[in-house]
Amino acid sequence: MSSEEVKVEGACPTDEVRIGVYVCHCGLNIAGVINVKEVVEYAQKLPNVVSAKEYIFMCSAPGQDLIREDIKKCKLNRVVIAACGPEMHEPTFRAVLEEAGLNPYVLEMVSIREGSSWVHYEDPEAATEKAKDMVRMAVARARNLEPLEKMSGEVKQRALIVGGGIAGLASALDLAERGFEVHIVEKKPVLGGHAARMGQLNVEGRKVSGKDLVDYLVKKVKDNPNVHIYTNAEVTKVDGSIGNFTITVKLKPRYVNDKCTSCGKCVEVCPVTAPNEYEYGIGERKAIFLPFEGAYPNQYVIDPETCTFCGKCVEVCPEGAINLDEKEKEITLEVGGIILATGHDPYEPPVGEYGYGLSPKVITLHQLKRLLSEDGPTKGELVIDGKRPRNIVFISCVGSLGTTPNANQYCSRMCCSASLLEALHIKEKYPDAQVFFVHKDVRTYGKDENLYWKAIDNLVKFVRFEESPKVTVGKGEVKVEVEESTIQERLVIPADLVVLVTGMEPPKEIEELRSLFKVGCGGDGFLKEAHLKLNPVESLTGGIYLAGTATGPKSIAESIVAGSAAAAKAASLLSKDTIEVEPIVAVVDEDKCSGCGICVSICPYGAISLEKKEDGTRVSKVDPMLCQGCGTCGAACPSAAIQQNSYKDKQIIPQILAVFER
Amino acid sequence: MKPVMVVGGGISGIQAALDLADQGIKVYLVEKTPSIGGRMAQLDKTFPTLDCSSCILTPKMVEVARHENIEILAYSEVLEINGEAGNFKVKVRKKPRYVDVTKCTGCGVCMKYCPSKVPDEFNLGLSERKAIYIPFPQAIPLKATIDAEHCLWFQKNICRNCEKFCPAKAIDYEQKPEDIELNVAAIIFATGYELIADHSLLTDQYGYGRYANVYTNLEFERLVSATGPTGGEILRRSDGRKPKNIAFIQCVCSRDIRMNPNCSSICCMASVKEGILVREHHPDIEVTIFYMDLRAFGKGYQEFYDRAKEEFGIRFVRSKPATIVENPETKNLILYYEDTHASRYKAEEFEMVVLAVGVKPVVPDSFVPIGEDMFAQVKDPYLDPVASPKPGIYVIGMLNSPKDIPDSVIQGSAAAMKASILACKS
Amino acid sequence: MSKPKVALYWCASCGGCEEATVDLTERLFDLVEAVDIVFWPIAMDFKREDLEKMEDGSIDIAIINGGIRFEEHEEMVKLLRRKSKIVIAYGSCAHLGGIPGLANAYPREEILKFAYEEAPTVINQDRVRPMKKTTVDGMEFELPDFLEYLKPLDEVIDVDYYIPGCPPTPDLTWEAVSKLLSGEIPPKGHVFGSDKSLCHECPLNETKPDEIKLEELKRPHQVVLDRSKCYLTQGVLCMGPVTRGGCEALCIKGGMPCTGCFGPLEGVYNQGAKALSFLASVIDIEDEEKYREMLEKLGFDPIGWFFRYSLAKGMIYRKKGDGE
Amino acid sequence: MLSPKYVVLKKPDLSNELIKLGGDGIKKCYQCGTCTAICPLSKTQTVAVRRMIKKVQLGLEEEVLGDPAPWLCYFCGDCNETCPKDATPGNIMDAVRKYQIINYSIGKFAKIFYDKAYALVSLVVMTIIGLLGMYIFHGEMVTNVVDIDSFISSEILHDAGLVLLAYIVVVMLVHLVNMYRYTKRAIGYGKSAPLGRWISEFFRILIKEALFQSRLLCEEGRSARYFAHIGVIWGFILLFAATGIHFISDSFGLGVPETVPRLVGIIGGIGLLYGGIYYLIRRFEKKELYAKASHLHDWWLLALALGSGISGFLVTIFMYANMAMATYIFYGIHLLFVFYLIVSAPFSKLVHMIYRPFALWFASVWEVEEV
Amino acid sequence: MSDGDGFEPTIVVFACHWCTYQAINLAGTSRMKYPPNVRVIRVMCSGRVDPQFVIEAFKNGADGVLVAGCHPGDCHYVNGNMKTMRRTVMLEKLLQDMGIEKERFRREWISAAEAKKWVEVVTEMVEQVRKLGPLKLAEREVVMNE
Repeated sequence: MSSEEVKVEGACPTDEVRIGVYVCHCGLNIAGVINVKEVVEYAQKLPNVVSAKEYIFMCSAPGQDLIREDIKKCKLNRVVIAACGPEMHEPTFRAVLEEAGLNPYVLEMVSIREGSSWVHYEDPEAATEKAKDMVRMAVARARNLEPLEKMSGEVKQRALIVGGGIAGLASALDLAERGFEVHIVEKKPVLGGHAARMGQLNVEGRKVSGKDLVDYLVKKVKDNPNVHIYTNAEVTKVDGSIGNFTITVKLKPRYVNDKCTSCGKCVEVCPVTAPNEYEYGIGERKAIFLPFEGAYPNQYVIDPETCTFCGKCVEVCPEGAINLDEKEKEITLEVGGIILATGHDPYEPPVGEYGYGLSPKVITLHQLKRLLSEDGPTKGELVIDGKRPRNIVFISCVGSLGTTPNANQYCSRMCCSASLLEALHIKEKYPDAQVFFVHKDVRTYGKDENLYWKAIDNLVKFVRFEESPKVTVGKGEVKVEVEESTIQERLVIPADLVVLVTGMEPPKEIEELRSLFKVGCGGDGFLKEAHLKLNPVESLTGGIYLAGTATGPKSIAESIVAGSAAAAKAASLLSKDTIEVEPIVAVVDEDKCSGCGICVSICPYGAISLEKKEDGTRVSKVDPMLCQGCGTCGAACPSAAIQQNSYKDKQIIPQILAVFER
Repeated sequence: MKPVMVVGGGISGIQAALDLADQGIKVYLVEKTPSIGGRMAQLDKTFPTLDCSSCILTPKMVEVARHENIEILAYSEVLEINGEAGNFKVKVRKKPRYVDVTKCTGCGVCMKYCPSKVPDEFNLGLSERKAIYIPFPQAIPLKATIDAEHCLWFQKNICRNCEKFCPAKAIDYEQKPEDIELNVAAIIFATGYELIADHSLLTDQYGYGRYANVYTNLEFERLVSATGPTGGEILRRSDGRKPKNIAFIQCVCSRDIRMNPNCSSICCMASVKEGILVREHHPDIEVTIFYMDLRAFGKGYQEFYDRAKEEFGIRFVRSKPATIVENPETKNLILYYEDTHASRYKAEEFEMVVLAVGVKPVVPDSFVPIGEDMFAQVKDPYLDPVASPKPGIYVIGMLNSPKDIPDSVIQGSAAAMKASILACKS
Repeated sequence: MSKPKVALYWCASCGGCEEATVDLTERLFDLVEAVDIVFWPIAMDFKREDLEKMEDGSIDIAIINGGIRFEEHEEMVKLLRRKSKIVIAYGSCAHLGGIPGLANAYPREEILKFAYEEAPTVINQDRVRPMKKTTVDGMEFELPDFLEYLKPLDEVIDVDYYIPGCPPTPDLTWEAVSKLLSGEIPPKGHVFGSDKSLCHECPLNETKPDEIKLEELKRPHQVVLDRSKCYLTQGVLCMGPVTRGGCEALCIKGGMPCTGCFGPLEGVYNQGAKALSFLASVIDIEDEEKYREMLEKLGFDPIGWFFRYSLAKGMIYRKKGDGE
Repeated sequence: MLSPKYVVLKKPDLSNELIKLGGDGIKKCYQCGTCTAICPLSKTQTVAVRRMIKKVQLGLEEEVLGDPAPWLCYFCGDCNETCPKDATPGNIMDAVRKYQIINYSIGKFAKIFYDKAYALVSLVVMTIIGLLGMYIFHGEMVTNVVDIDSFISSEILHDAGLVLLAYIVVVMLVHLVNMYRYTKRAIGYGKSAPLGRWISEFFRILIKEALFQSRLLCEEGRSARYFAHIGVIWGFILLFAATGIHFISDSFGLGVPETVPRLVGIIGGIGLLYGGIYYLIRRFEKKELYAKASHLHDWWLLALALGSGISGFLVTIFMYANMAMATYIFYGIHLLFVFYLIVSAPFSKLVHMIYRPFALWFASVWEVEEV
Repeated sequence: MSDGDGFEPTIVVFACHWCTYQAINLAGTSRMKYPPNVRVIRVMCSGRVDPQFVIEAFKNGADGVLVAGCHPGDCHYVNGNMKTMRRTVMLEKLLQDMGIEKERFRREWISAAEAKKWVEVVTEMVEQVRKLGPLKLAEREVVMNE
């Protein structure tokens, strides 16, 4: 759509305003508290209301037919629906209006469910009065609503995948195979995320490890021409909106180019070490290092935070592959849709919680997985403090269910299955080891129940607790004290190894992600999907989809499925070449605009510009494609010349007045 | 691009159909019963947000009905599938409704005049429907269907009331089943689940079917639902009175080596939700939930479980009651259980008991290979969890493993993605 | 036909509007030629009785300036309304309440207390107050009551046209009167002057950068204004954007930022609130503490800054006494 | 009820031992509590089956040894039927009973009765001792007329009886002390019941449970098994009474007529035989759960009881039939069987006769059941 | 619910769609309870709330006005809430100068997840305003030029 003005011609026939009011029962949700009949009768008496009706489920087909017929029969030109909130069914009812030949934007939804019946169920009269007021306010606003023409914008046939973990790879692969160009931006120097470090994932049948899955996906993604991979890269700026995002990506320097033959000489000379985050803190790595064997890209990288740029590695590198003054580069991408597969961080218990950090005998589940996997620091041998532990105690729900002051409230879903899996691996490898599982509920849901049965069968000792256990770290031995709630005995378990079954937390950089991509977070801190059931992989912001553990704890299999689901949503977007944009953008009344430039300077999207008229004076102009419809300019415009469609002064002021016309 | 067929009109199938159609791919949505909506249509509220189930489902159903790329084949069954991935030839039988769908407006007049009463499957037999019926008010397609087994005309060729009173003259007793052949690139099976309510354990150990006030969780859901037989009022089957207390027993026919070793994933949260619904509308009714491991694993589930305990005062007892004995006069039910947190044997009387019965998938006869644990086999549980071993055939929702609504919706979208790749190649 | 009869009157006014009429200079003569001034108490000795004697509607145009402060003003303007066909509210005070309207921010009792007792220059131990009725050696004196609030003209009588400005510029006055005299009757309630804000006609408008971002706000006396650049962009509050044009930017040309005397544009409900809104929007400070400190330092006086002329219109009037 | 004592895990692989004793359900139980709830005996007093299995799973040896639950159980098998994991709780209870018997016995000597080889060796040793004893002390075998007394004089018998009695009392005391110590630590820790309660419970259990097995009666359809068990119990009591009367009347010369102890003996014998044969048939039928799998220690008790009973009858028959030689031989066999019975009593299944009432006693005193 | 004279204050709330309005919905879905005295007007961004609206609300009898938006850095439109911050700080001073008690006008940052905070703010504000009593406007015929 070219950038000429959004002219609202053929405004709704300015003759008589005819409003239809429809109040929904929503089963008992509304009708259980609010006297719907009273509200309907009240609405009938409001000026310009020609038809007021009620139905048990307005959103259902019969409910929608009710509206369609009324629009035709009573020639309605405004519709007010008092039911659930707009984010639930505004699209649904707009479609109903459109089908009945009425402009979809003369619809006003008022949420008497979330706004009144659900929150004032103890005072039905007040709830009914409030519902009446809300309907009156909605009618006052509806009276001044104007029809708006749908605007469509061009969709760039490219997708951006933020995060190269298992979910990001799954999304990228699906979209690429579907034929769309995909750009993966991974913060770390290698792909695979946490899944690549998860060791063996199953107990019986063909052995599968996290790394096998990542290798399979990476191999397919690497060979697919549609996919472009940027590792060691971060998104720094996001502009534009659905269908037309402009992304600025910073490619952080690797300081090692592809001449590197991984001979490892540089590692020997490198004087600086840091805890190895790819082994979750077990053992250390140098400033220059290969993240892990068989990673992609299989290239050494220098970690700028720990490197002192002493240059020893440069001298010793036979291939001259190290260049310490490699600068960071910046590229921009024009994409239609974005999939956030930004993953999670494992919960890191603070020092002292259950003795963590006070003794090498207290490790987290992730560290255990590293110890048990063949490509781990101890090549799969469970060695703690040089010895093989005989008594291993798992403590579950660390960091979840509020078991400790520092813990989150939510359940991290997959730690029960993951830890029982590791218990079975230990039993398989060391039959004489005694494994205790100190737990609240064992939440091995669905088919994972057989993990629980197999664990019992392998004589894993389950200790159920209500109050959290206490871990005391003595001089050389660790004791776990807990009250077993099903035998009402206080047990002291001498432990050679305590494994804290840690859950998942939102990644540290969740704050930056939020402001960068304008996506919200739920109560648990993870990214919030538009609706848990209606659209579990879409965010509230158009064109941005959420895959994997970004929206909450998931197992690896579930992350891959969520990756495909997010890809499906992105594919729906990219398979269209234009996308309809909400027309609630700002419009300028040129007779009033004095060209004072106030609006130009406060628009965060630079959507307003001053245009020089022939007579030399200046007038503001809005580019509908850039305008995101926030309305800030409308509030600031000193001569009320610029107004936001459907949030104009003449649409809000009547709402304020309606509050008091009791 | 060849069309794709989705078998099963539940929430998972609907989501797959929508995501395919949004990509411009034609979809045939085959549904066995007269209306799409599946099991979710029978639910009142959904956990953990307590949204009313039809507020989520019906708009998607309407979207499916209105989508130009989706053709709904309701009241139809798949007879035969041959061909291979990218080029399947599927024979579908459109079962006769004995109602001309082009004329029927779904006004429901025929239902008023039809004399023959039949237990209503939608309300799990708690109430009755007529021989000519519309499954539920928000059905899509909103068309009547004549159930030949109970129609007096077909059984004893008398009555024909519906024909007399139908304003749209849509009744057509001579309608024949119509077989059509469809050429599709991929087939997604989303045939959903049913409760393992027919196992002898229910009747012997818990007296379901013998004692009036013992319900399954789906029956209770219909009871609590505003569109249910009692309009949301909780009334005992024995004397129609409001119970003073209700007990929920978890893991009935789940995690049980004798018939279903899996955990059904949804019954813990379903019971917590139903408990909250009871406590919310009838604070005078005491609710007790007997559980072994309360599986509140999903997003927002634990907070929902905490609220059930703290805010709604639901009592949770870690125990699996061994048996139920009915007090003949009062029809109350005495539960014999061990409170494992006190290692104490107890017998407690409840006025109503709800069994959280385990689920088993509805298997589309031989089209999909079934694993030994009743659920459909998948090609690769990690890399291709929605594909069945047969190329081009996908299995989603409850058919491939027990899961809740969000996961079913996500699997629907995932299968749509995989099928769209196949469809684009063909 | 006979010359149109014109009446002029002034209420709570500073006399500036009379000055403005006089400022017509030579054109004053043409005016006098053209009209028959039948009532102009300040200029000629007209008494209230003269007005009462006229029949209703006999006056063609009544030009009233000043806000309604006393009961007497109320009576007179009602009388004038009865007597004349067209009433013009002349000048900010009649149009918006003007500077005297600022009194509405304080309750009546507080104003009188300050005026007659607390003012530093007043010595009034026994707290003598002007009385509505007093008898001095047998004679009764009456004083018009000091109204609770000062009201703009259109809140007392029905006003046909407004000539804004404090005072209205002579050209605007002339243009308005000549238009009316020539029979070009604009729609009722028309406010003379331009339909766009001052910025539209302000010579310094082009000098504005694309992005107006005020690092810091300053009071006019704290900065030497560069006369060639838009004053707002120099960090000083200029009411230009929110004030009706038509005054040929006299103040701006005189090196003083606009104070908003021409009143709000059409479609703006509250000039002061709108001024606050646009100024706050262009200040480029995102740290709340720093922002509050700056305002504190400036002695931020919102009523004085934004509501200099339109407080009577923009004020929230609460029942006095138990109100605050 | 939070017991302040700390239960330190010393024996984690306790489960394997009990699995060897027949409790392989331990590898299945996920603690749902159905067994405790379905157990008919729980109605009167909670039979905490589940808790005991958990203690076994956790390797809390002392807790398991102190748990009276196995002795409250009658192995009726209801729990096996309703267990959702098919973990056969009944068999686990049986395994724990055996384990307790072993561990209460001095130096765990009782384990010889759970190992075929040892059992055989012990049998041979006892036979040798028995025969030797008889060989040394026997008088001459009058063949024409049956003279038991001369064959083995009653004095010697009485002396041997006294020695065995002392043996029984001493050994049982040690075992009971072990039992008390474990049970006190497990369920009586920090509890003290008033003496009155001890006494009242003692008599209630002695009469109601020990002698009349009221709990076994509680389930209809099991009366046959009830009468059999009563038969065996009263059989032993009467036989013991018979020898007792005989001994007292001899040593104190009360001159109780010979027929009284004989009559009492015969009635006891009949009871013993009735019960013994009933259980024998059940063991072969393998229908009732407790009889499904019969181990060595089950056969051992049954064989000895029946052996002594039948041999006793044969002796009386042959005696009346005046067949001296047969009488003597069977009298020898009878003495041998009785000797085995008594010697192995504290270590074999028979000891449940003592352990069960004491367990009931401790349980009802310490685990106050709030109704 | 009210004390003494049964005065029920009316609080006009301007809520931004992306944060506060979602919190209001979340309070609904979580069945939280709060006094029914609030009347919510939804705008796309708190930056759309024109100080004129606040003044008009008071001029028409609102006993309290609450402007609620996203936390700094959360705004769906980059910095809409920063403009709200600057406007409301000035507005607070203006309203005080006009004799409106401090508690009658509040600005709060409430994110989409802070349903609890929304309930607390509303409950506290209704309580405070109830103590202050009704706004009691003078009987003046207020003419507004459209």
